[in-house]
Amino acid sequence: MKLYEFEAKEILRMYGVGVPESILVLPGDDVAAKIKEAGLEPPLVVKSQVLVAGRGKAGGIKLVKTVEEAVSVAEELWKKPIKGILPGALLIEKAVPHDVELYTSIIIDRSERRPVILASAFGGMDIEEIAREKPDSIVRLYVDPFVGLRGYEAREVGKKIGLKGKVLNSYASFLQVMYKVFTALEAELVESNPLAISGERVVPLDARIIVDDNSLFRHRELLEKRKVEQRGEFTEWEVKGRGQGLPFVELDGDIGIIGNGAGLTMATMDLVYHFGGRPANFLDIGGGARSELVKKAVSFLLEFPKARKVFINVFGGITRGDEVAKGIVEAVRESKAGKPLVVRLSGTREEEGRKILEDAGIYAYKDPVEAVKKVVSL
Amino acid sequence: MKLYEFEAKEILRMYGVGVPESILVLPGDDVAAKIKEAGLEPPLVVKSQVLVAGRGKAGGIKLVKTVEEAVSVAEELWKKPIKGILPGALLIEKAVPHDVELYTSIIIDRSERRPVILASAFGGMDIEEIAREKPDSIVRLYVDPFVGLRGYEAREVGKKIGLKGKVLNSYASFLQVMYKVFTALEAELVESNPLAISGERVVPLDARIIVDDNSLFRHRELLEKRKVEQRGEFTEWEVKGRGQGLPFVELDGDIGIIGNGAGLTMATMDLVYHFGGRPANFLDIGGGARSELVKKAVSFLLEFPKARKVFINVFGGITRGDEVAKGIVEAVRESKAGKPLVVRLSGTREEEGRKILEDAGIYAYKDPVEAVKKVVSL
Amino acid sequence: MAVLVGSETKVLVQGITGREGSFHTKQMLEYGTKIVAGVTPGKGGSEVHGVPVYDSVKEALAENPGINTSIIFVPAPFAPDAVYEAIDAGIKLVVVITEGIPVHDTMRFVNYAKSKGATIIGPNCPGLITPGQSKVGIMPGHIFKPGKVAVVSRSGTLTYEISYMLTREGIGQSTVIGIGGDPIVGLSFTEALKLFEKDEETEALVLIGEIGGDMEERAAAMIKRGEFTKPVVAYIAGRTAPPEKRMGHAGAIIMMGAGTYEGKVKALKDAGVLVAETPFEVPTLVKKALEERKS
Amino acid sequence: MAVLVGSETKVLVQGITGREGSFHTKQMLEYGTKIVAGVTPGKGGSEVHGVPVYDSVKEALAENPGINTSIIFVPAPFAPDAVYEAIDAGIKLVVVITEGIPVHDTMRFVNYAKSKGATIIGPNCPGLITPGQSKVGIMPGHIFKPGKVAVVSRSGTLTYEISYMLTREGIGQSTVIGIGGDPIVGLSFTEALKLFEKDEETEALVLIGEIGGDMEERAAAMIKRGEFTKPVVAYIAGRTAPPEKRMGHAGAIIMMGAGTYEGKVKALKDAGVLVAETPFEVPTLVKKALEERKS
Repeated sequence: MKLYEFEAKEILRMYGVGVPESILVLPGDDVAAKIKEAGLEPPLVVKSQVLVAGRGKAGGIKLVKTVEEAVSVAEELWKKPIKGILPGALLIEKAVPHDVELYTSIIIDRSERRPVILASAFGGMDIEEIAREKPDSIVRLYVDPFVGLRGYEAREVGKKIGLKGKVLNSYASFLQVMYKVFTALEAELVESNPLAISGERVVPLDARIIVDDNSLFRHRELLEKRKVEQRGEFTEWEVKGRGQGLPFVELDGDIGIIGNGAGLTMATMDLVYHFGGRPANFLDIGGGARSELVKKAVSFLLEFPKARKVFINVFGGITRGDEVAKGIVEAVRESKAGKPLVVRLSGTREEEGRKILEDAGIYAYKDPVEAVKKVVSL
Repeated sequence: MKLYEFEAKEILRMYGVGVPESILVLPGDDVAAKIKEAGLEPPLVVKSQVLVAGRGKAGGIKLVKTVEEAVSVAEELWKKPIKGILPGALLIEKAVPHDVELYTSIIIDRSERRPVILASAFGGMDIEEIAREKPDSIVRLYVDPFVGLRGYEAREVGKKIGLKGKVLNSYASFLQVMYKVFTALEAELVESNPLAISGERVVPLDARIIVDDNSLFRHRELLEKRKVEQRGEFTEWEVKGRGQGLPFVELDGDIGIIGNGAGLTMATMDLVYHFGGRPANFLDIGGGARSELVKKAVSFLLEFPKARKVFINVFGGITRGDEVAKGIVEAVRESKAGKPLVVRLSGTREEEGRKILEDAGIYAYKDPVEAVKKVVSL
Repeated sequence: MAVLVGSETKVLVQGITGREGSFHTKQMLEYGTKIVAGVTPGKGGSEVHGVPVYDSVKEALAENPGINTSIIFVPAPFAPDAVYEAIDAGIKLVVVITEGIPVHDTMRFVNYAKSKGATIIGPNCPGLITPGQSKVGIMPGHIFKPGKVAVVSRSGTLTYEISYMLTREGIGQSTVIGIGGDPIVGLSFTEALKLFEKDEETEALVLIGEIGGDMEERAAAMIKRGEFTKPVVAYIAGRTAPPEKRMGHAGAIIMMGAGTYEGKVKALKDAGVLVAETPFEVPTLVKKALEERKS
Repeated sequence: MAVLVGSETKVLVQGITGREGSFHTKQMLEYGTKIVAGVTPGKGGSEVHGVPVYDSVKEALAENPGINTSIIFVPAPFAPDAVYEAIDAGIKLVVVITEGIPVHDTMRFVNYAKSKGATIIGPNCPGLITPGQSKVGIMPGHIFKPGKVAVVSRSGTLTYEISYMLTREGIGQSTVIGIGGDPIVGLSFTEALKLFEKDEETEALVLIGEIGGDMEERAAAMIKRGEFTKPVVAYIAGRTAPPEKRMGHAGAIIMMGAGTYEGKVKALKDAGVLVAETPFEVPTLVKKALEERKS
């Protein structure tokens, strides 16, 4: 779950970080009144709250010198899609005078199986850009997950990106808070970029947090407290899919794709491309799907307008062929879409599944290549 | 810092434990109205909120069958001192029907340097009593502080005290919450005794938490949220002393005692006893005391009415003789009590201190035995 | 004896009374796997398909001291505790089938396992099989056959797909390991390669990767350094997946510029690995590799 | 060379620029202790009494590789981090003077130190001294003299008191260790006894205990088992302290029925230890014990 900038900053504030003073503007709010009520003095920064990266370059962040300007910029940003997506809210905050912008993030390093801190004296750019343009500036520190980030280690990172004296201590404290948030929220990413040096303090001008979806059952408050409807990351149909618990990703083609297992589903997409087709989506029913889930997924694609035809590729392990077949048959029976459907079925309870499908007049391929060629040709 | 039962239960509730429904009654509250407002149905238990152990036996816990009875018992308990101390509040909670009472606590084992869980199927008694009467019933489990309490370990403890099936799982979950509280609050003790088995659930009928005073700087909320003034643990003069930051313990004799270091101060008390005197208190100025602290401590004892005379025994290490001497001289200069004062001074900056004292007309002994004999004889 | 599992493997099933645990216990027993005990807290004393059930791993081990492997079907919120229970009881191979375990939990138990000398396979994996000897996982047993080609894969169903093709082409497998699709797994490609390098029965290896992470790149580097000397055929899924979109529950998300399809394929090719364009080329390339090795 | 510290000891002072750190650096230097470096984050580059100050332990060690001991004067909220910094840099003896460290912190760093093979003295302790060679602590140096009697104590000022009496009676000390008054300390009585058992210069030992905990009882059991064979004289403070009242900041609180004065004295006497009724009997008993040993 990606958190909005304003949510991430609220969390940092809870942990004692001095984030810039700000107000959150929701659709329909009177911007001028809210600014005055909060006593926010220009210059201000008006920021589009979307969950896609590269917001600054796409014109989603504007510096304004007066309240009037803030109002007109807000009107403009409400209407301005960032990478195709409109903002869920606007954050208006006091501009922080500063000269230096740092980069700092904490992620999990998959190979080392430990949290790693990435820091650079060159903030404001993406980490990819920094890695390209100033690769030597990136300081890495691996953290022992049973021990946590030590104060002296945080100071070491700060020192290596060139900080000294009181700013160094301020940076080290901030980094320790970032680490606390990282573990408390079970985050995949905690990032501040740019992180400004303002006088003797460090101030996060931006903040990003991605919480591990698998851990959300322990962090219900994040969903419950959400003031803004989930958008700015997903398309209309992706939001619909997620609402039904389907990990559905929309793509540009016309062949609806269902697979079991992310690897097989991706390989199916690759194969469709290989034979000249274009997938309309990615939809992985995972391991051990029961007929209800299969039915839900098939019905969803039968409704999904971009998918002119639907391809189902299942190789059963923990997933059983009979459950898959039952789900398909029920979905088709209840649908009025009349879209062409190609099924390929192998593995656990393959024969039972094949029988169920054939009884309902649906042919099930054994060979995926044949099946893919068929669906592309339709 | 000892927490009141109601505070401990509030914390357990925050962590998801089903504690008995209850209301807190403060001085001046209308008990009947509060019970009705909360919709609490008798039978109820009215419990004196004091911070001393052995409250049940001292008559501080009463079962009542009607609201009227609750009102009259409350009136009685307000006036009933428990081990010399009046309650800070009353807790009135729904009686929980149960047959079995367990004992469970978590403390730090000093020798093993790890948290240890103590559990017994025989609750309701003190752990000392259990240790005396049912020593074999006590189950001990040491916890690795870097790893925490595992679920399977919690189940193992429950199984060893004879629990099975759903009660076992309920007990294991409760024990894991206790451990979470233990670490989150940096507690010295988390205890539930009795912990009742009610149907398939375990319900803490009582709960005690002692938070490490040294960690309170990280747990200010405990002090800030406290609804009840600190009493029920300390005498009037102990509260005064603590208010001034002095670790003052009141005793029964007439010789006021100040020492530096708990060991030396206790040894001084022991020596006073040995030579036939009786200490009026324990007051340790600790290591590295500066003159302001010494002055505060001496002034405090000069005012403390039980102390007919005052004995100061300092052997300087990190504490410096000159600082001690300055503090004594200033305290005596400003005091009108005119109590006899005996000082013994050795160690770091002994000569400088001795000189300051002698300039003010105060003799400083070198030999503590001589000094003790002197103060006892006065 | 191939790697990690074989005829000596004696298995404990944690979460044996659940739907998946019970179903796959039956499947594994039918395959010939030696399943000697199961654990479900609170259900001790019962039986599942003739396998005795205990309340705790300690009790299961006390009665069945030969247990050397555990397979875990416990739901995600409780799975980490089951892993710790297995490791603390001294079991040295723990196969975690469970999907949806929080990554911070996995990070901790994988590090803990390493400190105790235990190997974790998974989580979110199909398990592993040494065909004809022991299946400790949820893969359909009939699609494998004993042989000399190792398969190591991040994807469950793709493993089946490709192994089945190998089998149909007459190419048997030494050991097939589904290492799991989560961002952090207990056994990485490089660690698996180390095991197969030492295994005399393995003559070639099929590596099935995905976009995201840098496990394939690390395996490529290891091969390039000459630390894995047998022929390798690779297939990488996700060539056509858009960047920064997460594909299902998988670890397949391309972040921070690392882990692209192109990057992985380049690294593997540079190390001399034969890279298949589609899964269906794999058997052909394996045959080619084995022939080259012989000549 | 007595135990733990001696003429080879090279000391780093963490928190050297603070009031206590600076004062006791001077005192230790005057005693002859080899203090080679100090650390205060943010104050690197300065000097305290001629000792160079660094920003981090790592930097101090890079410039002064001979450092083998650290003494910590850092305030309680930051002291644990200073301990970890010292241990992680490879220092094997860390003396923690700081008072008021939360006990959960101490529990963790003491366990961590053990796992890394480092010894912690303290916290909340006066440090340790091998008279005439090295003083790593805050005790007044002039009250000690070199000799053959070890002193190990939970109480700072009582240590001074009793050592000074020994000195005045002509009984010198091998090494004097104030192990600290907190509920959890890095070096326990039994661990200290193990060190002194092996030390050839030590002929007898004075143990200064307090009510609370069971460290004295454990030392008694060890002596009874014959694992410490030299004569022991003990004094236990707190005979007249009321139970369940906490005496100052000390670990002296009698809880759960363990750690009473009577229990400790009985255990020690049962083990053949001479127990002094007041601190002032200690020198007499030590003389007696040494004479008995000779005969």
